Amino acid sequence: MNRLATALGRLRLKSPVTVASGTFDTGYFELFDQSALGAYTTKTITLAPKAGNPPPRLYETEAGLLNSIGLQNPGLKAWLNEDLPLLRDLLQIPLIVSFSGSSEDEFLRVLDGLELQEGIAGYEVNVSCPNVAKEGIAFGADPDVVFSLASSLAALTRRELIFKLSPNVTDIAAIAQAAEAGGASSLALINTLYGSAIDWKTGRFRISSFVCGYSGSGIKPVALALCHKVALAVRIPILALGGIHSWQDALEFFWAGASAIALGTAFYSDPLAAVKLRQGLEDFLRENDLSLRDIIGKAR
Amino acid sequence: MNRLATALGRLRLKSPVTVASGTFDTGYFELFDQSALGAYTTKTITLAPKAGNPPPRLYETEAGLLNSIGLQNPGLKAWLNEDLPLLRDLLQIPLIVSFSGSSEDEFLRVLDGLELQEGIAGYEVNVSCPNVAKEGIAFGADPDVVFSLASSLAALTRRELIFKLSPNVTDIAAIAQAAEAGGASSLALINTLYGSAIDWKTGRFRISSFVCGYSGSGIKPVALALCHKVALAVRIPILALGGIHSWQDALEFFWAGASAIALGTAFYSDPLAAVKLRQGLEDFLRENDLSLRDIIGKAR
Amino acid sequence: MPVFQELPLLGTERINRAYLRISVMAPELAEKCRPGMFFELKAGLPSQTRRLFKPISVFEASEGKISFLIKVVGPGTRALAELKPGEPLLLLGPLGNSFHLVKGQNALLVSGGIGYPPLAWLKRVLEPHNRVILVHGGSCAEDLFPCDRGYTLDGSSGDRGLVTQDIMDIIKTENIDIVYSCGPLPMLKALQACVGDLPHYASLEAYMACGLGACHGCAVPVGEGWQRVCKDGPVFAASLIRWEEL
Amino acid sequence: MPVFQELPLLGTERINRAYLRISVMAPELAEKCRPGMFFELKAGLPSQTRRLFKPISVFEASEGKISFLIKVVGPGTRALAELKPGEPLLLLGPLGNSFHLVKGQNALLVSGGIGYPPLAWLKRVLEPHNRVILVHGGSCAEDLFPCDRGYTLDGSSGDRGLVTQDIMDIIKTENIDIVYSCGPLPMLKALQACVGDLPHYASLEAYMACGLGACHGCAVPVGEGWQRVCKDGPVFAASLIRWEEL
Ligand SMILES: Cc1cc2nc3c(=O)[nH]c(=O)nc-3n(C[C@H](O)[C@H](O)[C@H](O)COP(=O)(O)OP(=O)(O)OC[C@H]3O[C@@H](n4cnc5c(N)ncnc54)[C@H](O)[C@@H]3O)c2cc1C
Ligand SMILES: Cc1cc2nc3c(=O)[nH]c(=O)nc-3n(C[C@H](O)[C@H](O)[C@H](O)COP(=O)(O)OP(=O)(O)OC[C@H]3O[C@@H](n4cnc5c(N)ncnc54)[C@H](O)[C@@H]3O)c2cc1C
Ligand SMILES: Cc1cc2nc3c(=O)[nH]c(=O)nc-3n(C[C@H](O)[C@H](O)[C@H](O)COP(=O)(O)O)c2cc1C
Ligand SMILES: Cc1cc2nc3c(=O)[nH]c(=O)nc-3n(C[C@H](O)[C@H](O)[C@H](O)COP(=O)(O)O)c2cc1C
Ligand code: FES
Ligand code: FES
Repeated sequence: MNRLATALGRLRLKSPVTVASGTFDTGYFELFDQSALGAYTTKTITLAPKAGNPPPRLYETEAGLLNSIGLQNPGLKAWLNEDLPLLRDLLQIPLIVSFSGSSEDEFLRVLDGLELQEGIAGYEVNVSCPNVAKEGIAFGADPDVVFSLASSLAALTRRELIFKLSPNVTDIAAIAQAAEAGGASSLALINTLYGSAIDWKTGRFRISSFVCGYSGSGIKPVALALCHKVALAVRIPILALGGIHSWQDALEFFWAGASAIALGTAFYSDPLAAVKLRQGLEDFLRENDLSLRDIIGKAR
Repeated sequence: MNRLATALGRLRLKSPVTVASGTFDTGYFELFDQSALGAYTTKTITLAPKAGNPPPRLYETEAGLLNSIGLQNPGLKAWLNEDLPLLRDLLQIPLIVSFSGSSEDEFLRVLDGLELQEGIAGYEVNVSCPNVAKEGIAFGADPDVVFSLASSLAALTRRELIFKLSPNVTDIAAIAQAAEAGGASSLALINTLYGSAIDWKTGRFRISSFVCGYSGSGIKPVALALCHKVALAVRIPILALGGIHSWQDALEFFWAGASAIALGTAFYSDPLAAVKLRQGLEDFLRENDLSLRDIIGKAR
Repeated sequence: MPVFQELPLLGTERINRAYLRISVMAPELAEKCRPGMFFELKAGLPSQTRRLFKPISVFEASEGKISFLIKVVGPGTRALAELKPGEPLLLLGPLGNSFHLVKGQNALLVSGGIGYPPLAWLKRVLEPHNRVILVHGGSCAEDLFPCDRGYTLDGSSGDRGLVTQDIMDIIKTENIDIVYSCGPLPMLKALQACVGDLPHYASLEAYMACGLGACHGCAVPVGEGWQRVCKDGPVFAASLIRWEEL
Repeated sequence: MPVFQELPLLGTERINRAYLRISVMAPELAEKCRPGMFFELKAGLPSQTRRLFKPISVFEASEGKISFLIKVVGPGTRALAELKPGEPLLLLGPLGNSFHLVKGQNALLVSGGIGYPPLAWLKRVLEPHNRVILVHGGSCAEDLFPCDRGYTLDGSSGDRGLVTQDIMDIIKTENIDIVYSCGPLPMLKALQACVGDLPHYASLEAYMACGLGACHGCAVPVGEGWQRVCKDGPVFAASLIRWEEL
């Protein structure tokens, strides 16, 4: 019996541990076996290539990480031709492709391109990246826009359709409900919070863009609160992330209503975080004779 | 020359260091002299007494503090009769009264009552407390409501009128502009972020209310980003807070555009945080032959 | 009036496995301590810079020395256990009220877990003028400390069971006039149910931030509204506590 | 192929005031190291549990031992300085590419600040087959290490001034064929301006998170887009770097 088995909508996962878009690549499989993971999520891709933001792009704060990568990616075409074949060869776990766009049309064209390819199990629709002027947050903050986008995308695919939400909104539950109503089959949350850091000696911003994305342990309480809020508001499953490092962290999110979790910043303080988390979770469940589904959403 | 002199609208402050509403009371003056502070801000009061939320009300996370006090306060009448006289006797620094309400009318009635009293230098209008069902956030999230409230309050007072904003909104700059347009003479930000914690063993929420307020060092990057955003959007001064502990932290906020700062959670890890912060700031400015106004808003 | 000080740790001693006893030399502070009072403590280590102080009862204050008996349960108490003699201990206190002292009475002291330290000291203070019985309970032998009657959940030491199970008997046979207690809420609740109309002073626990009455974080249902454990307590007349809300 | 390991610290040695030299015994890893490569390092201390690894160049890898020369500048490097022999050092590596090695040439090595370690090792590797001159600069005597010509900003040791000030001369008089460099960006930029068309390999610095090429956080303007210092570098042909954007 696999106590760790879970599902994200149409996607059955052997492990509830996945990776946060943009934080991970297959290089880590030189350090641990991919079977620790339930799925592999790519960095966000866009229709046209994106150069990304100028350096410096990273800064470590007291309790987390600031980044401003700016969605650097080779664009759909290069990704399909260069990256996808390699991933298809390498992966024995479901492949989830994260993508974004600056208009509904752009999202649809990316999806069209991806639908023609085999070996993709699902999509993570990034309507929440805070780094880019036109993309992402403009979409993620308006329930009507999210509903419309979800409807259009859902009509075109039978693959798992995850909407990834931003925490930087007044009412994340309303956005979540709009995505669900439109046809998203699961939700990922949260993307990074707004964050910034300044060199107190000189007044220089630590990162080239003033406002960047904040991730890591400092955002865990926020991610957990929003996970619980959304869990109360929708019926579709939640892929929770934001500051998760340990199996104890993961348990908090399962209690709060998550069906699976993802690690991002955690890899940078422990490259084996996913393996340890999976093992710790399995041990906990075995010792208490529980399955994951016994605790999902059972916080009180 | 006082390098630390600053102003919040109509209020001249000898020290830019103040205290976060609800976190501090005069008991601390048994530990340090009030002259370290530029002003004293009360816990938020409301028209009617409020019992507050059931225990447990606090939980320490990896990088901050969760609280759900629920605006416990004795109500305007008892506060005027019991607390205000004591504060008037004790304080040699400006007194700022924080208040909230569940309707515009309630805010106005509290202001009316306070306007009749001497010894009050300014108001902090709390439209941002996330703990209470009806109060606070309902107001803080809607620019139109904030504009209307600010206009009504500004018409009734010549005292410093600070609007305290919530970070849990899509566009804090729009709310800030609404407060400014209505007549707020300065802004305080940020109040607590949404946060939560769960006992991973049992699934019990660590605090009686599921979603509570998250403060402390983990929220500093968010507070700084929002301070900078708002500084670019308004002309009125900013009182910055959120995770500030050290004088280096404070400097980051001055560079980002704050005219003064407040300490809250910092007192719970160092009761002398305000004294040390003020001293560190003064030393830094003297060594670099700078005044506070030379750096406010000069981040680049 | 509480004081904030940084003092070198005098000594540290492991007791059983999960407990430690630490002490500082502080004659002026020691003078002000009474049984029931507590300090907000923090280890002066870099890892604790941004962390909260933790409330810890005075276990003994005599001959200028203050000592604490601490159970290691989380990051704050773990850091206290790591502190070596000579390293700085940060203290804010003494805080809170203290137990009402009586004379010529039969006093029953009931403690559970880390509720032991204040009652152990109270016992020594009451003993010259009263007949005192201290019963103490824990989950296993590790949690037991010198007392007149000990209980453990697993029966590994003392009697097996709850510290409250024989209270009715003891009150009757020992002719108890007054009860003092400190321990986890369920224990105190069960105790109050046994105690009936006897005077009963209970020391309550609560998660704390400021320790000074400023933050209202440590509220407990006492009297008509909420009282702060740090400032209005930690000792409350049990009859005023709204037990049903705990 | 990088490896992730936890190894007991072999030794630690303070050098000047702000630097330390640490080493581990790791024969298999040492085999794989080449001058220019680096490791992501972290002290295995509780305070570092949630913190990032920090990129540190290999200072020497020989006889199964790998050593690092580290300047203490912030929390990560401070924790490395606190680590005692026998305590765990976490290593991810070796990472990155290495300097292109030549034979029978006059090589000029220019380092600034913490750019010294990889060039010091490169010097020892090149010397049997080339004529090698290492010039090194820092802000004060503290920052100077054994080299052929040293510069300090305050003149407290070596020549007063910038490490780049005499480069034109040196290139001419010493008949330099190839330049290698590592140091802060302004220094590298000034150097490239002097070097002209000579082959020049520069090792760049960048703030890093993953160290494996996954996060794109360490991007620098090289070639047409951005290259990752951790995976595509840290050594780049200087002619391909878009210096004006740095
Ligand atoms: C007035 C008072 C006197 C006390 N005296 C002593 C004493 O003499 N010796 C002693 O060992 N302990 C005493 N305690 C309890 C002690 O304060 C907690 O064990 C300590 O705060 C735990 O801190 P931590 O950082 O190690 O663990 P945390 O991470 O803060 O908590 C670990 C676990 O303990 C629970 N917990 C934490 N603090 C409290 C609390 N105050 N009440 C109830 N549960 C809590 C948490 O919910 C969590 O499950 C006293 C508490 C109070 C209020
Ligand atoms: C490939 C490579 C090799 C390196 N080799 C060495 C070495 O052999 N010895 C050595 O002492 N240092 C080396 N460094 C630099 C070292 O990585 C940083 O000093 C270290 O990351 C600082 O970490 P911290 O936590 O102590 O300070 P932080 O808090 O991270 O930073 C302190 C200050 O240093 C700046 N800083 C931090 N990291 C970098 C960086 N990577 N590049 C530029 N500025 C930075 C920050 O902006 C800040 O002002 C190397 C860096 C790279 C990229
Ligand atoms: C370096 C970095 C790059 C990221 N890139 C992306 C991205 O391309 N697309 C996306 O949806 N989220 C991106 N994120 C956000 C993460 O997927 C994740 O939502 C966030 O970091 C919170 O999780 P964590 O605290 O576990 O890292 C990125 C985060 C980091 C730190
Ligand atoms: C225990 C506690 C009580 C608080 N009560 C209030 C309050 O009554 N009114 C208010 O406007 N903010 C209240 N706050 C929010 C603080 O004023 C402040 O905005 C927030 O804590 C962020 O600052 P900090 O990280 O420095 O604590 C409270 C915060 C805490 C921790
Ligand atoms: S702990 Fe702050 S009021 Fe008691
Ligand atoms: S540090 Fe992550 S790509 Fe280089």
